[in-house]
Amino acid sequence: MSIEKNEGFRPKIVAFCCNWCSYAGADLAGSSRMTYSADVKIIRVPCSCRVNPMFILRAFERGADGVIMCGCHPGDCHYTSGNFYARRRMTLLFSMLDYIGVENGRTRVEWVSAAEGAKFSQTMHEFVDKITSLGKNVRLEDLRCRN
Amino acid sequence: MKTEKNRAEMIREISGVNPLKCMKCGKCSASCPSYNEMDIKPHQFVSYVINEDIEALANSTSLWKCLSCFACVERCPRDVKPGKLIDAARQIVVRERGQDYLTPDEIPELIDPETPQQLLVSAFRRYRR
Amino acid sequence: MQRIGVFVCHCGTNIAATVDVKKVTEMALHEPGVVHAEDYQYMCSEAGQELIHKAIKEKHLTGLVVCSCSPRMHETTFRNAAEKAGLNPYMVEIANIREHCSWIHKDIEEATEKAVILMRAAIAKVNLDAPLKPGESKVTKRALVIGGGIAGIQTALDIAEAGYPVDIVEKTPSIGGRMSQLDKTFPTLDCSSCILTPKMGEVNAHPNVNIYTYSEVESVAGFVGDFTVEIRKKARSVDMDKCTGCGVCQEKCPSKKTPSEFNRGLDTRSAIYTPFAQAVPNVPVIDRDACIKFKTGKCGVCSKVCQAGAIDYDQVDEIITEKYGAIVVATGFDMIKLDKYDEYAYSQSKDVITSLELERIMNAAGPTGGHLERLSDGKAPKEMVFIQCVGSRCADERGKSYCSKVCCMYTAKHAMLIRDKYPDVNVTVFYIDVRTPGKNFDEFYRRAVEEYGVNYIKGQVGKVIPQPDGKLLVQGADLLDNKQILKEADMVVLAAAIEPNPDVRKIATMLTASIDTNNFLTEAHAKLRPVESPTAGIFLSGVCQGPKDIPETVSQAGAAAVKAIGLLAKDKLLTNPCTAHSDELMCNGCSQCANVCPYGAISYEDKEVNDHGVREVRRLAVVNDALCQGCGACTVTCPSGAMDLQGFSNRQILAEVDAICR
Amino acid sequence: MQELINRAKELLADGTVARVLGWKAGDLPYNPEPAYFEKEEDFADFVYNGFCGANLSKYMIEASKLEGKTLVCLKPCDTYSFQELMKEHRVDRDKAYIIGVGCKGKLDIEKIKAMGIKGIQGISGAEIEDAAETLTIQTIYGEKTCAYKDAMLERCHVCKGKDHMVFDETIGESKETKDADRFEEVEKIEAMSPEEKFAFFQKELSKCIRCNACRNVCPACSCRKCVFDSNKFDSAQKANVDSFEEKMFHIIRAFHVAGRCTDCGECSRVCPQGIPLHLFNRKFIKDIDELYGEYQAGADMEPRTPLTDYRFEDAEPGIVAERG
Repeated sequence: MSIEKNEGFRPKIVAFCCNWCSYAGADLAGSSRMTYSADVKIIRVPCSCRVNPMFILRAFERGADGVIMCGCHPGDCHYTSGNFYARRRMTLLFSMLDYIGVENGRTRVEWVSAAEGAKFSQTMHEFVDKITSLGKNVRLEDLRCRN
Repeated sequence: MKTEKNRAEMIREISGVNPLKCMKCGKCSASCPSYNEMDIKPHQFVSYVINEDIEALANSTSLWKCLSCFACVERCPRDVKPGKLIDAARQIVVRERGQDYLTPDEIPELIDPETPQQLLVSAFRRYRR
Repeated sequence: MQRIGVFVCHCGTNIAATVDVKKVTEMALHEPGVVHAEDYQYMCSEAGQELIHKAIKEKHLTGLVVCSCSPRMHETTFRNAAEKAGLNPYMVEIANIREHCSWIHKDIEEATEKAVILMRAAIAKVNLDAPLKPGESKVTKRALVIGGGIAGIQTALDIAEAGYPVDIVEKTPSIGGRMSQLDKTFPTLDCSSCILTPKMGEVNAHPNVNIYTYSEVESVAGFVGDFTVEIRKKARSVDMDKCTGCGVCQEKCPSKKTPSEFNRGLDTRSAIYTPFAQAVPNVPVIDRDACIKFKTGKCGVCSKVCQAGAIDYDQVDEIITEKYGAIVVATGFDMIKLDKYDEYAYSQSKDVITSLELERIMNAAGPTGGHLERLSDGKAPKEMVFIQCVGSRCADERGKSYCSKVCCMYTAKHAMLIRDKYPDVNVTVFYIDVRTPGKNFDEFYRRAVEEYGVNYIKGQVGKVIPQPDGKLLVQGADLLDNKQILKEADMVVLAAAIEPNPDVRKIATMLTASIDTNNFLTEAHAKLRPVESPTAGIFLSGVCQGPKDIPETVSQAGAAAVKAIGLLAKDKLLTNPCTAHSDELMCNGCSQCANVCPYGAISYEDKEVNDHGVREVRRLAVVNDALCQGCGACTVTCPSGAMDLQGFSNRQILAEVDAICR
Repeated sequence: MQELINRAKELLADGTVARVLGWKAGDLPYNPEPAYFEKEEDFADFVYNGFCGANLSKYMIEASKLEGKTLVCLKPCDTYSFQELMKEHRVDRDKAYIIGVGCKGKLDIEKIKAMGIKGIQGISGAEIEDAAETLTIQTIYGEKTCAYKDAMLERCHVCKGKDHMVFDETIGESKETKDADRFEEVEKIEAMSPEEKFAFFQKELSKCIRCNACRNVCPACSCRKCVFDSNKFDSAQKANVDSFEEKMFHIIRAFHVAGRCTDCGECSRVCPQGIPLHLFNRKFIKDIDELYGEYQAGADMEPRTPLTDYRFEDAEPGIVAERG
């Protein structure tokens, strides 16, 4: 599927950002006026390790087209080790989603520090482009949740 | 004939360089072995592209005096690579003349004793891909 | 059911220019639980807070949503406002419609739509909010300063003066840091050691200050107010109490070939050494890698000549464990390695030096006794070239992206000192820009040009070519005259970029303080909280936070001290009430949560429960609120979902997801 | 079997144990079921044969709360589950007297039926003492035979070994029956295109009736209250539709036991719809082995499992996309 083909398609994208690094990185992107698509909606969590795989599946169930999780760089977690656990959990979850046939670009993890506003904006650009090219999420949506 | 805007855009595209990154330090001009032969100096290439004055660049002696030794590319602290810009300008001029290709057989008749050998090698590097 | 009030801030035009605030306000009233919605110019102002107060009272609100800037900015403001009106502060949620919306989007319709969705998510969350009450934790009234340079010394002195005990941990054998290596300082040309040495003495003598030199921080545990730090006191091999600092051992030491760190490797030192004459403490250390006794077992000269009997070859590293309420990082900087800048011939010629090496050469205690000479042949130079921005302001991986800030000024200083002392030496400075913001700074630079005749050329140097006769051919460009310059020089001085101390990454990891891509420690807010790390209880002093000169470093050191004092002055701290909590009826007691808890906050106890009529004793997880920092690692590990995080509960986050995907 | 019965009676008689947890004959020749035996006469219908696939370790969670010790018969693979439950403090080792029973591979009646053998009245050769290579099956259509190996449960073809991880004593010989690659099926699916993978799981999971048998039998799925029954996730009691709901349930089910699942295969054995549920668990096991080093849940008492542990240099989640 090409990007052109999906013109006019506006994906629903949920971004989980840890409070200490990535959320602050997103704030920095904002105060530096680094634009990215309005399709991205951020949910603040204390740490990437707070992100339960169920949250991600739930987003898909409710019709999200892409879910991205951002946390502090490995080794820089505010809580020392939270993102290490998150990394293993997400790796296994993504692998499982791939295994059951979900396009593996629909999920992503990116480490964004509080100083990386530019990286946050860049990452969101890339992710939105990727999801736009993948098109609507049909494999994971619970039809009853569509309105 | 393309507009100057188009040509400037093409230069950016071919070279892969964002001229706005230039901080005007002049290290390119300081590094250039052909500096004295040039009417437009390496550090000025950037502003010509930014100002979309490609015609001047196309008519400059610099266009053909650049050896493509890429010393400026190596040393540029801002990743602006004036050598790549002039190389791209050269390519645009060559393309506009319909000379996208050069075969080794054509060399002898075109050769000018003044032409540095390095330029030939460099030209092949770029045009014979 | 909650009674929620929604307040939409215009933030002047910051929000209102891109988000249709009236529409957002109107949409709020369609959301479940919302009984009040209004918009206002500046919600964070007194008048804005008054609106909140009034609405809480009049409409009996049980929850608030403020659509405004980032919660990292004003969450506390609005929580306090709610509390004043009698509402639990944790019943307030912020929809970030500025940083995450109006500032990054241009299309009004799009931005408004997003703002509405962000607001809905916040309303969904407030609907599930529960009042929370913070706990209390104690404050250990002692501070730790990591790094004993001018920043660390100043911070320690200021904290000590306020009456709190301070420990300084310094990696090298002496405090003093980079400033002790400098010859003169700008913009008044004081002798560096003349102003630093008294401070070193003062801090050493202060009854509230305890200095651990030749020591490193080994581990950090705990949290604001209650850090537990292990300090490794490396074996000095010299008894600090017995040593009189007479220096005979250093004179007699037969191993004298080790490059001197203090003199930047321009000369050598003995294996037993104090880095410099004014070292504090004036007690040498034995460099065991260089010492013949340690390498071969034979020697022991220092032990024989020491009349105080202070030499102790059997000393071992010692681990000291101490508790602190606040930690100040003052780890400073070093110069970047120049191995990637081959074009400047730094590794090819001894006469191409860095500015810090020039400082040592100019210093009376330096390798040349303060006499300006070429290191290759000892001849006095006639032509000197300074090259600016070597590795600073680089977009590639060879250098650093930032401006090192101090180079323009110290180069002007060097140029001036040389012209003053050796008027026959011509000095040329190749610069890109001369940056001199600061009190009396530009005047200082102008004096170099106008009074001392220093030749400033705008243009970077392309190449330095060592000549067979020992001269250095400098190929540069003069961009203003539009000509290329070939200049013969006797010495070339490179203003190499400065970078944070390489150890800072390790330290930041231990402190869980965040660090930027350049390894500078991140401040809690770039403008408003510049000396605090986002991690509570960690403060930043000096260049570890960003390039700065001595006056700036000293002011920041003082500021960091004040922040630390402000913390130490408190008897108790309120703890974050957003902690994990286990549901007794659902807990399996399986111990998985304790495995992932970074704070050891989870323990297990056997407890009788009444599970719908079934009374039994079960093994249950219990969270210690004082230790829990609220990361939530346990909540995801718990398979049954018994463990949940207050303020960020599973249902709340799911409600936000649902609101966004609706 | 007789030796086992005798020893069990002996331990009951001398008061070492208060009850015996084993299997009793069912109403058909191939469906013995877990049962408690407390008196000598109960042992009349005690059986232990090739059809005793049920893993009794999970029953020990409740048995640990009872007065006195419980004698439990555990096959080698069951002891991994028991040890994992010990690690999680879900069973009380002091309340268990473990007899490690021998195992020569357990049988899958569905496989026998799939061979076209119907109307089964009796099966011989499934007795644990026999080293029978062949099963003889009396049916209303006469006597049929099939190779023991061909009737074995899938999990026995990838047997973890004949050693008991934890026991008080052992009775009977065990045989290693491994003759297949544990991850072969997983690899086959991994090699499919996303469309094929999706179609495969869509087909399998659309059969799910959410009877929760897989969950109830699983020794690792031992929560007092499952998240899917909890109001804390708003995920309780969802109706069955042909959509994402089932995938979510099975992904989360497998995720919650990832790093704790011993690959005992009970989920697939009990699924009334014949969904190969172990393929989810095994995918996680394969990933864990490949990314974080080989790991067998229940093989030791180390408290940390792969998901409650980490290393600085762990792979990034992007590896999933990279390896394609």
